[in-house]
Amino acid sequence: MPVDVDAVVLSNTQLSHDYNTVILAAPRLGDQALPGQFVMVKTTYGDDPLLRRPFSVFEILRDDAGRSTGVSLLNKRIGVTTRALYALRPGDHVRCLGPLGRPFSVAEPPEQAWMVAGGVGLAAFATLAANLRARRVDTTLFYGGRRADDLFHLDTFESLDVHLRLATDDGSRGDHGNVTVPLRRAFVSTDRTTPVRLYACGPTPMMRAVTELAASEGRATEVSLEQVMGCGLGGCYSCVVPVRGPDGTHFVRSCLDGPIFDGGSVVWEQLGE
Amino acid sequence: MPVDVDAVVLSNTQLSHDYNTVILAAPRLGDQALPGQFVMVKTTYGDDPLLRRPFSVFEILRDDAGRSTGVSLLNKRIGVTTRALYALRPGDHVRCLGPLGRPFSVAEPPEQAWMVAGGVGLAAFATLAANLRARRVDTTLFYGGRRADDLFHLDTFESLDVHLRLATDDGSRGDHGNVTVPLRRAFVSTDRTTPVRLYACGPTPMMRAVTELAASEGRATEVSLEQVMGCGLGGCYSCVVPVRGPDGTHFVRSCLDGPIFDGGSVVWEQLGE
Amino acid sequence: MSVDLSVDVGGLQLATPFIAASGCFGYGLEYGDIVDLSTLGAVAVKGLFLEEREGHPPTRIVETPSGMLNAIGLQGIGVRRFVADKLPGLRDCGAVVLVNICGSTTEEYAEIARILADADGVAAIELNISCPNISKGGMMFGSSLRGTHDVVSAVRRVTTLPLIPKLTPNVTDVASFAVAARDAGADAVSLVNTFLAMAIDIETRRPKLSNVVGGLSGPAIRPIAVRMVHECRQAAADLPIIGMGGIMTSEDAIEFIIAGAVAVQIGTANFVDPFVWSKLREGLTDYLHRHDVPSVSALVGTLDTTRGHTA
Amino acid sequence: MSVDLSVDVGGLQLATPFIAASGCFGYGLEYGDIVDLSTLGAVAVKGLFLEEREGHPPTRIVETPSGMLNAIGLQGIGVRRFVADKLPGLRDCGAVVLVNICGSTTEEYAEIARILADADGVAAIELNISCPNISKGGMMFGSSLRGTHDVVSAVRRVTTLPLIPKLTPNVTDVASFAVAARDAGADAVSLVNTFLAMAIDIETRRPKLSNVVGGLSGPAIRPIAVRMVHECRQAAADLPIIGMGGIMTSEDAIEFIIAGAVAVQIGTANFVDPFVWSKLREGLTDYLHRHDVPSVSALVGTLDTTRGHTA
Ligand SMILES: Cc1cc2nc3c(=O)[nH]c(=O)nc-3n(C[C@H](O)[C@H](O)[C@H](O)COP(=O)(O)OP(=O)(O)OC[C@H]3O[C@@H](n4cnc5c(N)ncnc54)[C@H](O)[C@@H]3O)c2cc1C
Ligand SMILES: Cc1cc2nc3c(=O)[nH]c(=O)nc-3n(C[C@H](O)[C@H](O)[C@H](O)COP(=O)(O)OP(=O)(O)OC[C@H]3O[C@@H](n4cnc5c(N)ncnc54)[C@H](O)[C@@H]3O)c2cc1C
Ligand SMILES: Cc1cc2nc3c(=O)[nH]c(=O)nc-3n(C[C@H](O)[C@H](O)[C@H](O)COP(=O)(O)O)c2cc1C
Ligand SMILES: Cc1cc2nc3c(=O)[nH]c(=O)nc-3n(C[C@H](O)[C@H](O)[C@H](O)COP(=O)(O)O)c2cc1C
Ligand code: FES
Ligand code: FES
Repeated sequence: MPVDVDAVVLSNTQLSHDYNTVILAAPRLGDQALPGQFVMVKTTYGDDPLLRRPFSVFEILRDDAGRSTGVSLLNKRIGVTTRALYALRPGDHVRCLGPLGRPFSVAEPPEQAWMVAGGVGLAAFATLAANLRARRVDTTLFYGGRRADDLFHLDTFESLDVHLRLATDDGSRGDHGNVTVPLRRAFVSTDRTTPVRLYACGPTPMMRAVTELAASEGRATEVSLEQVMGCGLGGCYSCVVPVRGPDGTHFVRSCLDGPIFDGGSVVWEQLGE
Repeated sequence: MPVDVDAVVLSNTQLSHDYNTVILAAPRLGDQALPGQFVMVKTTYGDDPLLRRPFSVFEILRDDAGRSTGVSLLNKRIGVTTRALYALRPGDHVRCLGPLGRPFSVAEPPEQAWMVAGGVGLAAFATLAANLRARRVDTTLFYGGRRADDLFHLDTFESLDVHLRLATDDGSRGDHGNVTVPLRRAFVSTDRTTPVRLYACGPTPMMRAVTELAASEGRATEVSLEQVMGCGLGGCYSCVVPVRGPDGTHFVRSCLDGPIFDGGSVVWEQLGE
Repeated sequence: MSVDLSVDVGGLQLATPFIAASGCFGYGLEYGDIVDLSTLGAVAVKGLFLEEREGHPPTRIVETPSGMLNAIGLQGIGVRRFVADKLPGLRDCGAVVLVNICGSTTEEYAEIARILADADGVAAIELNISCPNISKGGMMFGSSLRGTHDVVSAVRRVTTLPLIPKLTPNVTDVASFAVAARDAGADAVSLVNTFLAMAIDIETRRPKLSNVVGGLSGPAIRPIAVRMVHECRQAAADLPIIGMGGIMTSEDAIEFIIAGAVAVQIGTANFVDPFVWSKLREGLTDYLHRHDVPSVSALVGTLDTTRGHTA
Repeated sequence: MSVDLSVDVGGLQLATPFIAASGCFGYGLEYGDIVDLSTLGAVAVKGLFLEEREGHPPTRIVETPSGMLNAIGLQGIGVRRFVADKLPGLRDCGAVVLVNICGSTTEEYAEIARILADADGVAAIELNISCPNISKGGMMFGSSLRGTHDVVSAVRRVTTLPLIPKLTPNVTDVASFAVAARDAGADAVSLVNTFLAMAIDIETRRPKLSNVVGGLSGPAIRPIAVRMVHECRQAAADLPIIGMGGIMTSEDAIEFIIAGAVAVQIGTANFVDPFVWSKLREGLTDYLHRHDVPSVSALVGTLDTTRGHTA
């Protein structure tokens, strides 16, 4: 059951001029959040900005006894709320409603897990990686960014025993190009009969490319779609995506039936620019 | 010429559960501000709350060389912006437009100065006291509050050689009752021929009472009126007060022709509740 | 003193004056997890046409200062699937259900009303003659006095359920529409629906909404909505009014009640704070106590307009 | 590339499209200290009646979410004292002056216009037929097509100055009023004036404004105002439009220009940031450069409505 917590900021690490990670004291959120779920965030108390914004639960933080103490958010500054999140200081408050949405399905051994992240899409994967590790799933993160110094939290994923396959637009770290470069190579070197579960989160064109690449290998991809969301609870019908079903294509609410979708069922051509 | 500065908060002292004093780095404001003038303050960058709010320049702060480094505001928490001012932390920013308005006239010896303050009306007087002291004017502050612990900055005024005459609603410090009690006594013990300049700032009924008491002693009072202000610059005509002139009573803008008025010319009955 | 929150809206009995606004609360069941629907005055479900509709492609909403535009385009499951799939669940939750209906023609409105008249668990019909986001129907009817009269009378003929036309604010004189609705047989009116508005992406020079225009809701519109409720109250004191537009807190709701609304709807606020309902009830109860008002009904329309504030 | 900010508003040449909105900039001279008035496109001075007026008692304004209500009641010095006491100073500052006028009768409008026709330094007349805050005149004319036609024709007969009726948004179909104004001889129209609105003090149950109702301005109304500019542009592409309503930044101004406004007015923003003028010019210049648009005129009405955003 979603809760609305007025979470205190414990720390805020500015990773670059536009990325930061903020740690929130919110045990009840951390208790419930499943991989791929999100929270609806409000940083101010006035009516402008009015609406909350959706953010993946990045990490679930735990004390030594393993009890949840809170969550972290990985944030990229692009507008009014993400700017406010970037500027947070310890002691500030952030209202978080969640956890919301349909989670990722979590692979089980012997299946491998391949997580494909572009930019801030990384935010969907730390909780997933922790879950996969608990199940001893062999996990690889394919992660693309603009430059070497735009790849964050590699240590977080390494400490979760995740194999890293990196790519940067300028070639300053990992492969030169986008994240499909190492992914393509991985497909080449992996037998089609090896069970692999694919997850993708990042810019829409990247998720589409991953889905199509995987499909050409006969594999499905779970994608995490980022639509504009008014409520996060199924109330407003703002967040719809066109999804192919048995009786044709329908607009489906991504806050309720997503944000995680089978990439193969998404009608990418109609998803917008 | 008024300036609009994006002032950094140097410190914020919460004096009680609703009063605080915030020190702002704003040398250009301090350079220009005259006693009784005000600034229009905005604490947020969004459109809600939309308008600025007027605040007296409390103190002008100076470095050892006597150069202005900034100003302080004495704030009482009553609504959205005063709440934000109360919660400020060092490093926060506050936009301040000013100095604005017609200042107090400053007494010259041998004239004495009597400043009459109720509650947050004290905010109008620290700058005035500093100016009076520079001119070696014998100055008394009559200051009323709810309780003893609602009387602030007494040391500030003492260090400016101001005589204090206090009153509290519950009698816990100074006279029991409102500030007109010690004021009335001062009139009794002061010869009518002794030159005294009176200033009042506080709740409207108190300023009216002071004006009428002084008038009954044949003395004028300069009052600092607190109207709701949209712009502070004479643009909107929201801040008017009814003032008696040679050609009858007119609505006069208190941001431009005030906030300091001759109490005797104000049509108190029409000033509202 | 215990205070009475219940209200009578043209024959419809509600336990509290707080109603979830249509289109802002799904079919109600989406919120069943976090809100006990039986504690709401009522739930106005998402606007229904006769048939299923896909609605407009995204982008469907855009935020504006203290408000938002929407052009959902009335995506919905149609009245028959609603009756079959949603109504039973709502009944089980103990929800008082206002069904918000929309048609492209007068006949379609009447047809939907006929279907609902036979259904079990419908407390009242809210006639959406004010949706700004569809090319046929909706506001087309609600911005003409004749259109309003025709739709209301047509539906009136086929149902005995309380009938509540929902008025558009996009008119010169909203009170004349309240009067027209009353004269055509409405039991109450609800207002306001959203204000027709638009936002442009200056980088692409294209509208931000796929539908070009949309409806403005949220706190931004509240002062206009309060004025319109006040006008309708003055023009038709006998006609119960359900007020709405930017209500976020119990104070806002009380403002509408004082202006003349016997009940209020909460739309956009659900998006900001889905837990708003208990706060509304507590705030109103507390206000009635503090002001020694025994009931919500006693507060309705108590605005003293003999003079405004002078201060 | 150097970009051209100048615009032609129905024969009125302005160096920039940015005009101070009436009632939000005093008589202009109040701002002389902090703004070089000659760098503004124009200054629309506070609305003038024939005679002096005291206006309404305070409280005259109240803040609302992302907006404000005002009911100043057109306090003013009357047109004759304006011509004698203010116009010379404005001329000396190099200000382009739009005189905003208001009357209780058609004859009063015409009489004021006649006085202004003889004055030196009036660039144009803005006909305020949309003030919501006065009991006679103002919006009374502007919310009837006949009233609009009559006032505009009456003033047209007595002056050759550019004539710019200012339209009210409190009507069902604002474009029909633009067309009526044009047909009666207007050189341009300006829109929007404020939205009739109210706010209630729930503790006293009295209106917060002494005048009971007031006009809503500021960012809250922007999306509605943009829609109305767009509608007028579509209905009368040949009629120059001065757009306004909640413009705070150059981005907002550009939105109105793309929607169809050849110039824009800045009202409430002056209260929040009186230094906004240079930021507006810089922002617009920068935008034109970035988008390779040679002039403001080339940007006017370039909205692509063939489809909105789908994303
Ligand atoms: C399920 C989900 C999970 C998300 N998780 C994260 C996360 O973990 N970290 C993170 O940084 N971001 C995440 N996002 C994206 C995040 O919600 C947006 O960046 C945020 O809403 C922008 O808010 P703003 O107020 O800063 O921008 P605004 O000021 O509202 O908008 C600035 C500009 O960005 C555009 N914009 C707004 N929202 C989006 C969007 N969703 N996609 C593309 N453009 C947009 C606007 O149209 C506008 O042009 C997630 C989104 C979804 C749907
Ligand atoms: C020239 C001048 C100098 C001032 N100097 C100071 C100062 O030094 N320190 C200080 O603390 N305050 C001062 N004030 C008062 C201060 O401006 C108000 O307290 C402030 O505007 C309230 O803003 P808010 O956003 O907190 O309240 P809001 O949320 O806007 O309002 C809360 C409630 O207070 C009422 N209210 C708002 N403004 C006033 C007002 N001016 N008088 C009475 N009631 C009001 C509102 O109607 C509302 O009911 C001064 C006012 C003026 C005109
Ligand atoms: C996303 C959204 C969808 C809406 N859908 C409907 C609808 O289907 N039928 C209807 O009558 N009103 C609809 N409305 C209007 C609301 O019911 C309400 O009249 C309006 O939003 C004003 O109230 P608010 O400011 O509290 O949201 C919708 C509003 C929003 C924001
Ligand atoms: C305090 C105030 C006074 C106003 N007075 C006038 C007036 O005298 N004449 C007029 O035509 N419009 C008047 N207006 C309306 C503005 O000129 C403008 O049309 C409206 O405020 C919308 O623009 P904005 O949102 O930029 O303020 C006034 C507006 C305000 C806020
Ligand atoms: S965000 Fe409201 S329905 Fe999905
Ligand atoms: S506050 Fe605007 S004129 Fe005084």
